[in-house]
Amino acid sequence: ACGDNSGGDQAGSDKTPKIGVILPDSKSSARWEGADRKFLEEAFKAAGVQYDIQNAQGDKTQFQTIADQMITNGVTALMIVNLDSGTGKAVLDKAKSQGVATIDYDRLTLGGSAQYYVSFDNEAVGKLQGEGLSKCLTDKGVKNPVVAYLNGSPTDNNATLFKNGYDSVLKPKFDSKEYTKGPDQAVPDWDNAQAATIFEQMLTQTGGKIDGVLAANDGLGNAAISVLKKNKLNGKVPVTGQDATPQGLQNILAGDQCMTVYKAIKEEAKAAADLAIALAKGEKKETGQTVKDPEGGRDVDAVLLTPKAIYKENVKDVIADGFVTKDEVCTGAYAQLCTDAGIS
Amino acid sequence: MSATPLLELRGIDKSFGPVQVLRDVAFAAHPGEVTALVGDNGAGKSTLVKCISGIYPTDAGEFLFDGRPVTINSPRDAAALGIEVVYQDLALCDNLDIVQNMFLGREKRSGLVLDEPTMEQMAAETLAGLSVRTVKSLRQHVSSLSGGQRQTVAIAKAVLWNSKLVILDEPTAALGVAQTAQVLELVRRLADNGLAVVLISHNMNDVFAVSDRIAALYLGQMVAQVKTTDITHAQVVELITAGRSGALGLATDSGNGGNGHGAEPAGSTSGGVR
Amino acid sequence: MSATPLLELRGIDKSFGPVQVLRDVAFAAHPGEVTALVGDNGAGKSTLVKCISGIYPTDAGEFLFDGRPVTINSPRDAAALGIEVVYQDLALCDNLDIVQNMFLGREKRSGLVLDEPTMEQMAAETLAGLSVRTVKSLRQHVSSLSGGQRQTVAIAKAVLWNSKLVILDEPTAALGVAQTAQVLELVRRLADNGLAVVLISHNMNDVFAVSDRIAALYLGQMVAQVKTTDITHAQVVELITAGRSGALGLATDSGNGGNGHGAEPAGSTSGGVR
Amino acid sequence: MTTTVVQKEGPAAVTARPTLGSHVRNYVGRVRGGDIGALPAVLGLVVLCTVFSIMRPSFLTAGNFANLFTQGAAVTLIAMGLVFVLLLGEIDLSAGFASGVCAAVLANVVTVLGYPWYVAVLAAVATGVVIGTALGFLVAKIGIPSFVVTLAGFLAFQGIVLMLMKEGTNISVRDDVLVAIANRNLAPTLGWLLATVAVAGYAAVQLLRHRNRSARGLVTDPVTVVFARIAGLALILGVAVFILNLERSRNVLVVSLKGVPIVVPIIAALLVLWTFVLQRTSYGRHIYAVGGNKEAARRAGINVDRIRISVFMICSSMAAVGGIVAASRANSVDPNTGGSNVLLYAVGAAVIGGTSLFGGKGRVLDAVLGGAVVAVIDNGMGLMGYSSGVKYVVTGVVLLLAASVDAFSRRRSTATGSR
Amino acid sequence: MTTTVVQKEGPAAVTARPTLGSHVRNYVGRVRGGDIGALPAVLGLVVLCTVFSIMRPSFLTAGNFANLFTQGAAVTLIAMGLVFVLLLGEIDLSAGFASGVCAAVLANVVTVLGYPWYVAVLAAVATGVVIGTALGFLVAKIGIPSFVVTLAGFLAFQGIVLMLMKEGTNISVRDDVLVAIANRNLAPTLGWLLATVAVAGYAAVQLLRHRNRSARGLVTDPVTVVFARIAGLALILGVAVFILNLERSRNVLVVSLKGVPIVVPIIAALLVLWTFVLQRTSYGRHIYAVGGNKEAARRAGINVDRIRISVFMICSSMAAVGGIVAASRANSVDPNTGGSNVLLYAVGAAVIGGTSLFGGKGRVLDAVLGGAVVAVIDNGMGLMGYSSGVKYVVTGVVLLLAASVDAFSRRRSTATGSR
Ligand SMILES: Nc1ncnc2c1ncn2[C@@H]1O[C@H](COP(=O)(O)OP(=O)(O)OP(=O)(O)O)[C@@H](O)[C@H]1O
Ligand SMILES: Nc1ncnc2c1ncn2[C@@H]1O[C@H](COP(=O)(O)OP(=O)(O)OP(=O)(O)O)[C@@H](O)[C@H]1O
Ligand SMILES: [Mg+2]
Ligand SMILES: [Mg+2]
Repeated sequence: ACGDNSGGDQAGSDKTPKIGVILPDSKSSARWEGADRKFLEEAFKAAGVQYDIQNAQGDKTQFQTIADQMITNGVTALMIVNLDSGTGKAVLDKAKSQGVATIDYDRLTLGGSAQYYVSFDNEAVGKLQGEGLSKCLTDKGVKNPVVAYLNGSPTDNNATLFKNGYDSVLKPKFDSKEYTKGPDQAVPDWDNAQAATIFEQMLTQTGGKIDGVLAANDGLGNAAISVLKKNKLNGKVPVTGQDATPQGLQNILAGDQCMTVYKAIKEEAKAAADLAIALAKGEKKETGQTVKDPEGGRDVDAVLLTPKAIYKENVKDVIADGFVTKDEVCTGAYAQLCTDAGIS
Repeated sequence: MSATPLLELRGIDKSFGPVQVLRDVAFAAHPGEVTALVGDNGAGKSTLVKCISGIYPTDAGEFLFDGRPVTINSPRDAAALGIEVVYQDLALCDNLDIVQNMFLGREKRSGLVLDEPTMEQMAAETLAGLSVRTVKSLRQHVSSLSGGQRQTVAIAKAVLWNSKLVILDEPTAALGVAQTAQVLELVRRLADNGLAVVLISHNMNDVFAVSDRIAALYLGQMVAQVKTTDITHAQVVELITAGRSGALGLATDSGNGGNGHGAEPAGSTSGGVR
Repeated sequence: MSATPLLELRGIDKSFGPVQVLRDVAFAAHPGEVTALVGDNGAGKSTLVKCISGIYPTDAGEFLFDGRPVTINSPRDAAALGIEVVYQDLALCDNLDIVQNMFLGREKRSGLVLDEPTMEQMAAETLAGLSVRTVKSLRQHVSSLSGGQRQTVAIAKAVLWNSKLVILDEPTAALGVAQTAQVLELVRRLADNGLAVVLISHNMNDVFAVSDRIAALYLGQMVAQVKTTDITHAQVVELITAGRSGALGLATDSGNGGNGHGAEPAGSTSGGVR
Repeated sequence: MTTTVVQKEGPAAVTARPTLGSHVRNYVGRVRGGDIGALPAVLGLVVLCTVFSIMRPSFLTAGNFANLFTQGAAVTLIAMGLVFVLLLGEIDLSAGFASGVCAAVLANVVTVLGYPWYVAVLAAVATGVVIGTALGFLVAKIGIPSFVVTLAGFLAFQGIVLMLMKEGTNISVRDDVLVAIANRNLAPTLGWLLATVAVAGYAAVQLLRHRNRSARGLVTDPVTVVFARIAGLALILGVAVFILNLERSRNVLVVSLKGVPIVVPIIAALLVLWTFVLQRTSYGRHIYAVGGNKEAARRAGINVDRIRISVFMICSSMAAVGGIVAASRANSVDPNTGGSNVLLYAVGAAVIGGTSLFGGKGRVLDAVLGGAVVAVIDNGMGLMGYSSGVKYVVTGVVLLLAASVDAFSRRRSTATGSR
Repeated sequence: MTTTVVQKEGPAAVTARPTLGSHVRNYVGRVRGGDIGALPAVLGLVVLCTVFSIMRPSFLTAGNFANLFTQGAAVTLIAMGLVFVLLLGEIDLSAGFASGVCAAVLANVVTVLGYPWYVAVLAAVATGVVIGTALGFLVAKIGIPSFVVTLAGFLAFQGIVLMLMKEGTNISVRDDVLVAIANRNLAPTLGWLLATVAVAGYAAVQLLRHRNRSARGLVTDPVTVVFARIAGLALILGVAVFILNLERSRNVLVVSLKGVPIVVPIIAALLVLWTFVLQRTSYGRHIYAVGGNKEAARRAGINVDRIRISVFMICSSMAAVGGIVAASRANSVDPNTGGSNVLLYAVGAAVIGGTSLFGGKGRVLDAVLGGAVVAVIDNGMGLMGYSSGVKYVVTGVVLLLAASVDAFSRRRSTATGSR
């Protein structure tokens, strides 16, 4: 599964460009293994560079081990999606001391030393979710709706960022008593089964009075929907999501889910791959944008892409983008819904 | 010999859940004497021993040691009083070797460190005195020992220490002819050195050979405790199997039906196997 | 009685790692006879039994059963041949009750379902025949039994079945006077019914009381297998402790040094404990 | 409550014919002596429920009672299978992800390949059997410790789930039958019918047994006790069915929600089946024997290897059933199905119920009671609305609380030296 | 390799004075008889290393060798502590998150509160001791099974870490000394010095012991064997130090990287310390006794409760040390420190090394060897570049491979009936 063919190549002895990529996990989101890996591979293959893409499975010890191994294996540029800034920084510093160029992919390592930062803004994702939910609630015309939070894993820093994002939209509405804040719980390990139990208990606790669910991704959203379905409340209570998974899109088409956030990962991957290839070859590219690292206090050259909110109307955009295929979404009963939504 | 017994028990009761195993048991062991404790299988001998050594808590009753009342809540209390026991179920640590088992809980040390050479020497000497000839190495795990070898290790372990009372629960059950003779001799020697020795055995020859007194348990009750010279072989067997023999034993009014089904002295609802 | 032995072993060798426990052992058990297997502690008696019943694989040697060569690789093979064993270390399941232990591996069933009433009845009858009077309930876990009660259960378990060869490894070690008598009677009865019985015991009285033949093991070697009527009590003891007695036993040239430290017949580097 | 308990309670073959009074005395004696069966777990449950009811009155609603069953079902089912492995003193760390693999197979067969639900269920269970056989073979025949084998399984199955999920996307399960398992209820009358059948069956078994034993002259419990037991079961089932048949919809106009959740009869049937296997067949007897003393079992002629392999097969098959229920409940399968805390909760459920990790001691009922404890804790904690850090801590403390009620009520058992 | 092995190897008190030849014969006999000590784990390691070296030549570089130690350090340290708990037949599921809690305390003290590093280390270890005491108390005095207590701990500590981390962010550890632990190396000469001291110390102990025993007329190993052992240790340490002192920087101009990683002497010192405690003190002897037969130990007058509490204290303290190393390696602490697979890997390491889950059998060296197996697998898999699904599966299979080498080399042991 990898284009790495290092053979007997001694560490650092020659400068054939070789790129190492460390993805964070495979469970918090389907994107890493399902999309990022695919698009990055495509880009590297097209450029004809050697590469090695690995996944740390959410384990930061693994993450560091993989980084060590990549450096041992002789990569010339290293692209990481950090699990937390601490380990991220340790890896970046180690790479730098060994003369390996680095890129922060998708997550900025605070206090780190990466040459580039390529990302979607995670807080922006959260913002879209918050805005999406209030749009759907407005559409439903609910007065003073009770909004429940189904946050991501408490140990996942991204979950915190998403939450910051949707809080920035919703908290003012809570404060102004326009909305009522309902139960607010985090789902360990983004575990869908636990999410179902947690949501069921939220429903019990409030006596069924939940009018909107801010679910941090499509998996959690689907868990909430399964409980709503059981109570025949699906479609009446808007639910958010993220990642534009086929399941999420189907739920949107069926009207059970109100929106999801689509991140054009292909573009992100392409941008990052281009920078990495350049770095690996010892070139420097201009990005034109910078991001301030609040901890390290430096301006990092950055490529920032914008996430996109997906409602029933624009599900077709995701498919048109090639992010998911029509076959994946428009199965069985969904074929008709697809047609209705203008997907061809 | 001495008038006050080294150990005296009074009114010991012990139940396991609904089953009463010991009923109002009185027992005494005198220094310098071998007291044989006899009784049928399941009479409660081992239970009594375990009560004395603090393995089981008793439900009622008093312990007097050297005339003073004591409470024994754990085997450590018993060891502190100078009571050493060879249990019927041996209780050796299979994962330790012979020397380690023999010194368990009282390891010899020089400073912080275990003094293995000393322990090994002492163990070898003690075992040699017990006619053990087939043990290949003192560093063998006890799990690989034969039944008799295990029993010898357990006996050797109990007599290594300076104790005042040694209780041996069927110590010769698995031993060969020569080893049995050695152990009986050892028992006699211990008593002659002024220790109180309690010997449990089903072998009447051994009992009469070494004991000074005989105590007989019958279905959890102490039916007699007499001088060995005052009783015959046949009388002891009768006490064991029927609970009474002539003037000795249970009072007649408790209606014992010969040596077949003894009446259940405990008031529980259960009887023998039918 | 019959000329061909029911079980015949030839040239059995058995080592545990570097320690050779059995050396070229020959042994025969005849139907209708009680063969007593005697030997000092650690002589290898129990090991021989475990080789016969398939618990230990042998290093060399042949098994003949009813004159035909057989291989026994597991206790199931032995049971299939009709061999029942009471092991010295009993091997009962502490978490099961008496009836469950007695029928383990051969439960009575009606259809798929266990036939508990039948098993309970059969167990009660067998135990009653062994003078067990203190067992409170057949549904008691064996962990709560006294030493003698456990042993009785193990014996009862082995004689419940229609077997051809019954081996009892020190079956009366923990038994009381009456129970021992019952078991010896049972042993005799089994042999009289045409079974081959092998009895291991350290009690010479018992051995001479019930056995037809005596086989003596000495440090892993079979030093004699003779008719009980052809040998005296003292000779057997000599065989056990010294490996030879007059014309019987090991050849003189192996230089046995009396009954103190016997020379090690195995060529291993190790000897007795010093 | 079930035949298991009953057998434990019947001291047999004593000469005196027991009366009701002596029976009660005996029971009290046994409880004080430490032989207390299901009592500690039940006590723990009662304490937990009381505490939660006081803190959150919504805990004590019919709707929440119904939720409890579906929430705890998957863990309980996996725990039921684990009991078999634990009875031998082995462990199966892979049971959680094995359930994930089976769920993934189910989802692939029914959703991606489009076969009918029963084919998918069969495929999932068959996968479980294959997994169990492989694990059992490695443990029994190759001789690798089960901890290591199933740790390897834990890793490998996690990977297999990911691969079956195409590296991380969820697969929806939309088949009506499958979704019904964890989300729909029996018609109220059907609930009553099943309860009646259960009580009648129990009564028949008990009375037959009683007649059979007294006919043979064996000691039996007094008839009054037998009837009391039957009445007890009838009462418990009756109350449970009654509560579950109450209307629990939040909006009766939209939808009516009542009846026994479908998982309940599934769990009950499996409980009866496996209890029967463990208590009434020689196979079950042999499991206890191997767990109690492997060497004694071998000497008794039991094929120990076969028993060892078979328990892993049962465990993984039950994990498959658990996976199916989990998939049904989530309407989908994700790469985390069976992951996260599922395994520890399942083993914990068995152990809290009273199953020993050292083998030889445990019942399927233990898993159900322990599963109930775990489900109640999860359910109750869900109503509290703590932040996640606090929630973890409180969950741990509550678990400890339930366990110490258990430990204290078992106290006497160690004090008297019986096990 | 250590005194442990040595003691096992010395069959004592046999009359004939053994020669070198008889010693070798004896050893071969013992190996064939199943008493093989560390051999299986070592064999498993050799097989693993060979396979990885063939598939990825970069596996066999000095740099990778050095990486192995720092990568495996935390798990190995936790596993060393777990050995004590496992020796009693108990389990500590909370060891992983206990290390997380201690690491969180460390980070808070040093970074948030700004105390010097030694205060932070003390605070972390003290936290470990407190945790261990609490767990041990609940197990020994209240009588809750250790699985349940530590499962509760597993949950509660997870929450405590979250709370100490203020719900999800991470805390950096930038103190130079702390960061050095897992990231810096000893000066090459210091490495040689320590190795020399170690060999000299070992030689002194061995020779003294030999002289002491022969003076008393006890049987000893031949002097040649003693010298062979000392030479063996010297060789192993020499080669290791030599390799670690090679330059392994990819870019010598930027930075020079050579020397023994600082964690190596830390692990070695703890290995010697705990091996000494287990093998040469009566406390250690009592641990084995309680693990082998709790009742026999109690009857021998050993304070079983105290032993039980103390092993939990040791385990949690070692978890604290593991947590400190993990924090150092990551330069930070986050809510997942000690989570994920850390616990299972640590228990797995102990078990793979040969420690029994049933108690009474195991050595601290086992944890180090098993930890090496786990680290090699992780390290080797990191060189392969599989996608995550495949990687999980291959890791599981490789683990199984290492374990079956182990099982096969232990085979004879069960065949001959010895344990
Ligand atoms: N833990 C226990 N629980 C229940 N009953 C027990 C327990 N321990 C012993 N008993 C019962 O108590 C009675 C006495 O047992 P004990 O072991 O004291 O007999 P004993 O006199 O030593 O017999 P033996 O000569 O066979 O060794 C027996 O009937 C036994 O079944
Ligand atoms: N598993 C084993 N490993 C090593 N040595 C063993 C093993 N089992 C037995 N032995 C040794 O083999 C010898 C014979 O043991 P065995 O149990 O056969 O003796 P025995 O004749 O039955 O003695 P006893 O009369 O004491 O029961 C003993 O020296 C014993 O230490
Ligand atoms: Mg006894
Ligand atoms: Mg024997």
